[in-house]
Amino acid sequence: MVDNLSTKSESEILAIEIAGIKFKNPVLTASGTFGYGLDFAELIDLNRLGGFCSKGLSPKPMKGNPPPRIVETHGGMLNAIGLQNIGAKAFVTDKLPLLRNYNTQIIANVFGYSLDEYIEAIEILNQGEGIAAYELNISCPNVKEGGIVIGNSPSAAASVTSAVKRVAKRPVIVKLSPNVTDIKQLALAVESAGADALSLINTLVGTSIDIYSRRPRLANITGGLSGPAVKPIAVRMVYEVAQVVKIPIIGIGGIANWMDAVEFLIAGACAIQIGTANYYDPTCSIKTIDGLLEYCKKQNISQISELVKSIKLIAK
Amino acid sequence: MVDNLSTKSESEILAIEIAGIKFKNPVLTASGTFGYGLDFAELIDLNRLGGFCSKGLSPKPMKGNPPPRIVETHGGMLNAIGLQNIGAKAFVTDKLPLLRNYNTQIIANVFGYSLDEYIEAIEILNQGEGIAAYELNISCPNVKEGGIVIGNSPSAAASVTSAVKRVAKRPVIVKLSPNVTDIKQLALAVESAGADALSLINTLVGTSIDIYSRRPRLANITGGLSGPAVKPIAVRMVYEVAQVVKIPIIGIGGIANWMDAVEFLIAGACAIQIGTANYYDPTCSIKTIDGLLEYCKKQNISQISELVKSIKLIAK
Amino acid sequence: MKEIIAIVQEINLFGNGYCRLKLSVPTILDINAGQFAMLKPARLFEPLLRRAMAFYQVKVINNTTFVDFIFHILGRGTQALAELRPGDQVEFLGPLGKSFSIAPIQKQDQVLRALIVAGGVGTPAVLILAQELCLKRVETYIFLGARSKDDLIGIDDFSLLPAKLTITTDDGSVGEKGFVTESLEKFLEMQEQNNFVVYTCGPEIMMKRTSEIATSFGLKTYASLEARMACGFGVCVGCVVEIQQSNDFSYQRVCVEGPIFEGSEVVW
Amino acid sequence: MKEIIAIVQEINLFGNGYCRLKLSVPTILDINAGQFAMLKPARLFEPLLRRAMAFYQVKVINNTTFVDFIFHILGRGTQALAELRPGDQVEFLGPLGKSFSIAPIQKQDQVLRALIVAGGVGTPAVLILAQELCLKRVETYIFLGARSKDDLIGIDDFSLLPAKLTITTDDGSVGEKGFVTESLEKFLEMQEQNNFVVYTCGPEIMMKRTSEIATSFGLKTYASLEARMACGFGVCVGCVVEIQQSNDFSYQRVCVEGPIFEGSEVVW
Ligand SMILES: Cc1cc2nc3c(=O)[nH]c(=O)nc-3n(C[C@H](O)[C@H](O)[C@H](O)COP(=O)(O)OP(=O)(O)OC[C@H]3O[C@@H](n4cnc5c(N)ncnc54)[C@H](O)[C@@H]3O)c2cc1C
Ligand SMILES: Cc1cc2nc3c(=O)[nH]c(=O)nc-3n(C[C@H](O)[C@H](O)[C@H](O)COP(=O)(O)OP(=O)(O)OC[C@H]3O[C@@H](n4cnc5c(N)ncnc54)[C@H](O)[C@@H]3O)c2cc1C
Ligand SMILES: Cc1cc2nc3c(=O)[nH]c(=O)nc-3n(C[C@H](O)[C@H](O)[C@H](O)COP(=O)(O)O)c2cc1C
Ligand SMILES: Cc1cc2nc3c(=O)[nH]c(=O)nc-3n(C[C@H](O)[C@H](O)[C@H](O)COP(=O)(O)O)c2cc1C
Ligand code: FES
Ligand code: FES
Repeated sequence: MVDNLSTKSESEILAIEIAGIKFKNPVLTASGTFGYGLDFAELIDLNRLGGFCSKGLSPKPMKGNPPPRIVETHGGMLNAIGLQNIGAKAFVTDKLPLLRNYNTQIIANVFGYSLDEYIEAIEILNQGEGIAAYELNISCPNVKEGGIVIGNSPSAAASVTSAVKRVAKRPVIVKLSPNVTDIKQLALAVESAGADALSLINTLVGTSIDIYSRRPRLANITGGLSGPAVKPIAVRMVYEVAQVVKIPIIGIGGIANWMDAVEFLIAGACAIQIGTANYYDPTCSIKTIDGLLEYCKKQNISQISELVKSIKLIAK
Repeated sequence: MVDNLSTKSESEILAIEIAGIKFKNPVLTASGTFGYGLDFAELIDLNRLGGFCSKGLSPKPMKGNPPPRIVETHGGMLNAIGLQNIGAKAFVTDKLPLLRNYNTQIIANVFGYSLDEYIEAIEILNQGEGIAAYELNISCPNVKEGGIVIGNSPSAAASVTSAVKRVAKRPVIVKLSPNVTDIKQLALAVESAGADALSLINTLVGTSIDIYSRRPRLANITGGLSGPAVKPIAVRMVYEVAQVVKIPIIGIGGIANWMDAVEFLIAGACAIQIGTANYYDPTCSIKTIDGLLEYCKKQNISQISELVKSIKLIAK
Repeated sequence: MKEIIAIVQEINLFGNGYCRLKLSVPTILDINAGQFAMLKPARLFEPLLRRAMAFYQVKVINNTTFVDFIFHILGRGTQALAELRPGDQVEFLGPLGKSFSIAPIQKQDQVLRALIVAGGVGTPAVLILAQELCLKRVETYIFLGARSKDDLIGIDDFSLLPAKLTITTDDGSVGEKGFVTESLEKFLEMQEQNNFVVYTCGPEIMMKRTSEIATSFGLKTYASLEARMACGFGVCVGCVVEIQQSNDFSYQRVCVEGPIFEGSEVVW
Repeated sequence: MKEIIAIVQEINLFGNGYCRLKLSVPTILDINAGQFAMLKPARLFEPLLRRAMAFYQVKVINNTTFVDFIFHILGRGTQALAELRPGDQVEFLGPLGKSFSIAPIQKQDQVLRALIVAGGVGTPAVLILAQELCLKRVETYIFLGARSKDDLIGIDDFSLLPAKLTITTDDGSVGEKGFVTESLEKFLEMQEQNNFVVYTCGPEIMMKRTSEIATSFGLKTYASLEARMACGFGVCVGCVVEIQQSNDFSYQRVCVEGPIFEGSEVVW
C-alpha cells in the first residue's frame, strides 16, 4: 500500500462514476422504496447519499392497485402497488425544484404499458432540470403485445431500450427482471440496444393465500417479492451478468447493510441500491455508506472501484 | 355439513390419491432432505408419513461436489451437494429391504446428465420392490447438449419425460425447475409428454460471496436456494401451473408448518413435500400432519381434497 | 417523526392475550391523539417489518418521553414484542400519522358533544383523545366494546375520566350484552339533540356500522383505520385505503393521510 | 439422538466474546467425549438452522441431563444463543456424531500416553476426553492455545485434572508465547519415547499442523473437525470433508462419520 488511507477523504475512497455520472458513493436507494426522496429528508441527510431513484413515473398520474397491496413473508415482502404515482409532469414541477436543493444524484425511474408511454414520460422528464439519469423499469406487461412482460423478452426489452435511447437526453439505465430463464441474454440484448448501464434485480413474482378466507392476500393476486430473502438470487444474477456485459451494473436485491453491499460489488456491481430495508431500517443507506468506508480503510482499499468484480473463483 | 367429523378417522379425512398411488395423507418429505429415509427412523414414526422422496439417485454412485456445500441465508439456505448418492443399485439392494418394513409410500428421485442415464437408473429401480413412483429431477445440466439445464427447456424436459415413461414400470412425477420465465410452458410440455404428475418447485439458483476472502462461499460457486424465503415464489408457481394442467401437482418450497401446507393445497397442490424444514425441525412433517387434521376438523372439511385448488379469486 | 432507540420500562401480559408495553424514548416527542409509532425489538432479524401501534398514554418527564402501548398478541411481530423484557431496546419510529381533530367540535358557534365508539384493540387509540376532550370540558360519551370481560382494555383509565362510559361485551360477561354499535344506535335514538361528533376505532365492520349509524343521524364520523404497513411514513404506498371525494376516488395512505379519515368518505 | 426441548439453567458471558451455557435436558442422554448437539433458541424464526456445539461438561442427576457448552459469539446463530436467559427453551438435538476413541491407547500390549492439542473454541470439545483419559489413568499431556489471556477457555476445569497442562498464547499474555503447535513440536523433540496418541480440536490450520507434526514423529492423530451443518444428523450431506483412504477419496459427513477423523486421512 502506497497511499496513506487515513488521510484520504470519504469521497476520494467511495466516489464512483457510471455512464459519465459522478456519484459521491456507490449507495443509492431503490425505486418505490424512497418515495420522491423528500419524505426521507426528516430521517436522513439526503446529501450523503450517492443518489436515489424516484418512484416509478408514468406519463400520466396513476391510481395504482386496490388494497391490500403488501404482505410480509419470511425474509421479505410481496408488493402489488400497481405503480401508483403522481405522473412525470408533477414530478418535474412539484418535486424537482425541492430536490435540486440536495447535493445527490436524482435518477428518474420510468415505466409504461407501451413503447409510446415510455417515450412520452421521457419527453416530459427531459424538460426537468436536475435529473442525472433515467432508469427504465421494464417489468410491466405490454398492453399492446397481449400483456407479455417486456422485461421477460430480450427482443421487447431491446426495442424499448433503443426507442428510449433515441429520445433520452440523459444516460439510460435499464432495470432487469429476474423472472427469466437466462438473465444474461436479456442483459446482452439491452446492452446492444444502447443501454448505458444496467440495474438488477427487480422483484420476483410471488403470491400468498389466506388459509381461512382462501383468498389471495393481495388484491392483485400476485406481487413482487423483495427483501433479504432474494439476495442470493440477486447476487448470482449480478455475477452472471457481470461476466458477459461491458456496461456498468447497479446491484439490487435484499441489501440490508454494508456487508451485503460489499458482496454485490465483489460480484460485479459498480454501485448498489437499497430497497426494502429502507422501510424497516430508515437509516440503512447512511449506515451502509459508513460501513463501506470503514471496510475500505480496514482492508486497505484506496478506491472502492478496486472491489468491483474482484471475485476470486479459484477454490480455497 | 352432513358428516360428523369427530367420528371420521385421520385417514378418511387426510387420504389422497395421485396417479393411482394412495397416500395416507398429503405430507411427503422432499428429495435430498430426508436421506434414504432410514436416518429419520430414530426421530419420527415413518409410518405416519404420506410418503417420502429418496435422495436423488443416478445409475452409478456419485461422489458429489467438494465442500463447502452449504451456506445459510436469510430465510433459507444455498446448497451445492452435487447430487452425492449411493447409486440406484445400492438403493435397491441396501435400502429398500429395510424401507419396506415401513408403511409409507417410497418415491425414488432420479436424475441423470443425459437421457441414457435417466433410463439406466429407471431400469435398475424397476427391479426394486416397494417403490411407489419415480420423481424425475430435471434441474441438472445435460452434458451431451452443451450443459443446458434440461428443466429450463420445455422440449428437453418433454423428451426426458417421454423416454422415461416408455421404460418406467411406475408412475412418473416430473419435478420442475423454477428458474424459468414461464413455468406453465414447462408444465404443459411435460404433461403432453406423458407425465403422471408434477412436483414443484426445485431450488432457485443463487450464490453468496465471502467479503473478506472474496471467494464464493460454495466451492461450486452457485447453489440452489431453498427454505421459507422461496415460499411465495413456489406458491405462485403452483397456482399458475394448476390453472393450466390436468395432472396432479405436488407442492414444494419453503413449507415449514401445516399453515404453509394448507396454502399450497388451496393454490392447487394435491399433496406437498417438506424440504429444508426437516433439517432445523426434524419433526416438522409429523406436526404438519397433526395440524392439517386439526384444521380440517375445525373448518369442517371432511376430506382434504376439498381444499385442493379451492382458491377464491374474487376480491374481498 | 423520530427514528430512535427506546427502552422497555415495563411489560405486562393480561386478559385474553394482550400486552401492555411501556417504553422510554430519550427525547421529547410531540404526540397527539390518534397518532402511532412503528415498533420492532432491536436487532431482531425476523419478522423484518416494524409493527404499527397507537399511542395509549404519553408522559414527558425531563427530556424523556414515556409512551404506553396496548396490543393483542397475534402473529410473529406482536409475539416478538410481547417477549421483550425491561431494559431491552426497541426500534422506534414516531409519532406518525395525523391526529384526531377536536376542531370540528369547537368550530361551531355552539360547542358540540363528543361520542367515542371503540372496540377491541381499537380502544387504546382513543384514550388520549378522550382525555383531551374531557380536559377541554367537552361533554363526552364513550362506548367500549369487547368480545368478553377478558378482552376489555383500559377500563381503569377510561373510568377515571369525567365522561359517560358504556361498556358492551358480545357475551355479556360485563356491561351490556351485544355489539357496541347496537348500544350506540339505541343511545342516539334516545337523544333529544343529536349534536355529536363521532370518533371511532376498532374492527373495520364496527367502524363501518358506526359510520352508517352516525350518518343516518346526520353526524360526522372520524374513523381511525388500520392497514398493513411496510414503512409507516409514506414511502411504500402499501397501506392505502380507497377514499371517495366528490365524484372521484383515490387511494390514500393510512400512515400519512390517515390513520384518521372521515367515515363517509371511506369506501368500506 | 434425541430431539427435545432443553431449558437454560445458567448463561454467562466471559472473556473476549465467549459464552458459557448450561442446559437441562429432561431425559437421560448417553454422551461421549467429542460428541455434539445442534442448538437453537425455541421459536426463533431467524436464523433458521441450529448451531453445532460440542459438549463441554455433562452430568446426569435423576432423570435430567445437565450439559454445558462454551462458544464464541460470532454470527447470527451464536448471538441469538448468547441472548438466552435462564428459563428459556432451547431446541436440542443430540448427542450427535462419533466420539473420541481411547481404544487406540489401550489396544496395545503396553498402554500409550495421550497428547491433547486444542486451540480456541476447539478447547471445550476435549475436556470430557481429558477427564476420561485421566479417569482411566492414562498419562495425559494437554496443550491449550489461545490468541490471548482473554481467549483462554476452561483453564479452571483443565487445571483440576491430573494431567500436564501447557498453555500458549499468541501474544504471550499468559503461558508460553507463540502457537500451540510450536510448543507441541518442542515437546515431542524432547521426549525419549514417542508413544503418544494425539487428539486435537481447534482451528483447521492448527489441526493440520498438529497432524503433520504427529506424523513426522510417527504418531496417529484424531482430529475433531468443524463444517457448516444444516441438519447435524446425516440427511443433508452438506457437511462433508474430503477423506483419502488407500488410493481413493470420498466425501464423508462430519456429523455422522465424524466429527473425529484420522488426521492423516483428512485432505486438509
Ligand atoms: C395505525 C395503526 C395503529 C395500530 N394500533 C394498534 C394497537 O394500538 N393495538 C393493537 O393491538 N394493534 C394495533 N394495530 C394493529 C397492529 O399493527 C397489528 O396487530 C399488527 O401489525 C399485527 O402484527 P402481528 O405481528 O401480530 O401479525 P402478523 O400476522 O405477523 O402480521 C403479518 C403482517 O400483516 C400486518 N397486519 C396484520 N394485522 C394487521 C392489522 N390489524 N393492522 C395492520 N397491519 C396488520 C402486520 O403488520 C404484518 O406486516 C395498529 C395498526 C395500525 C395500522
Ligand atoms: C461438530 C461441531 C462442534 C462445534 N463446537 C463448538 C463449540 O464447542 N464452541 C464453539 O464456539 N463453536 C463450536 N462449533 C462451531 C459453531 O457451530 C459455529 O461457531 C457456529 O456455527 C457459527 O455460528 P454463528 O451463528 O456464530 O455464525 P454465522 O456466521 O451466523 O454462521 C453462518 C453459517 O455458517 C456456519 N458456520 C460458521 N462458522 C462455522 C464453524 N466454525 N463451524 C461450523 N459451522 C460454521 C453456521 O452454522 C451457519 O450455518 C462447532 C462446530 C461443529 C461442526
Ligand atoms: C413497495 C415496492 C415498490 C416498488 N416500486 C418500484 C417501482 O416503481 N419501480 C421499480 O423499478 N422498482 C420498484 N420496486 C423494486 C425495487 O426498486 C427493487 O428493485 C426491489 O425491491 C429489490 O430490492 P430490495 O430487495 O432491496 O427491496 C419496488 C419495490 C417495492 C418493495
Ligand atoms: C441440501 C439439499 C439437497 C437436495 N437434493 C435434491 C435432490 O437430490 N433431488 C431433487 O429433486 N431435489 C433436491 N433438493 C430440492 C428439494 O427436494 C426441494 O425441492 C427444495 O429444497 C425446495 O423445498 P424446501 O424449500 O422445502 O427445501 C435438495 C434440497 C436441498 C436443500
Ligand atoms: S406504510 Fe408505507 S406508505 Fe404507508
Ligand atoms: S449436517 Fe447434514 S449431513 Fe451433516
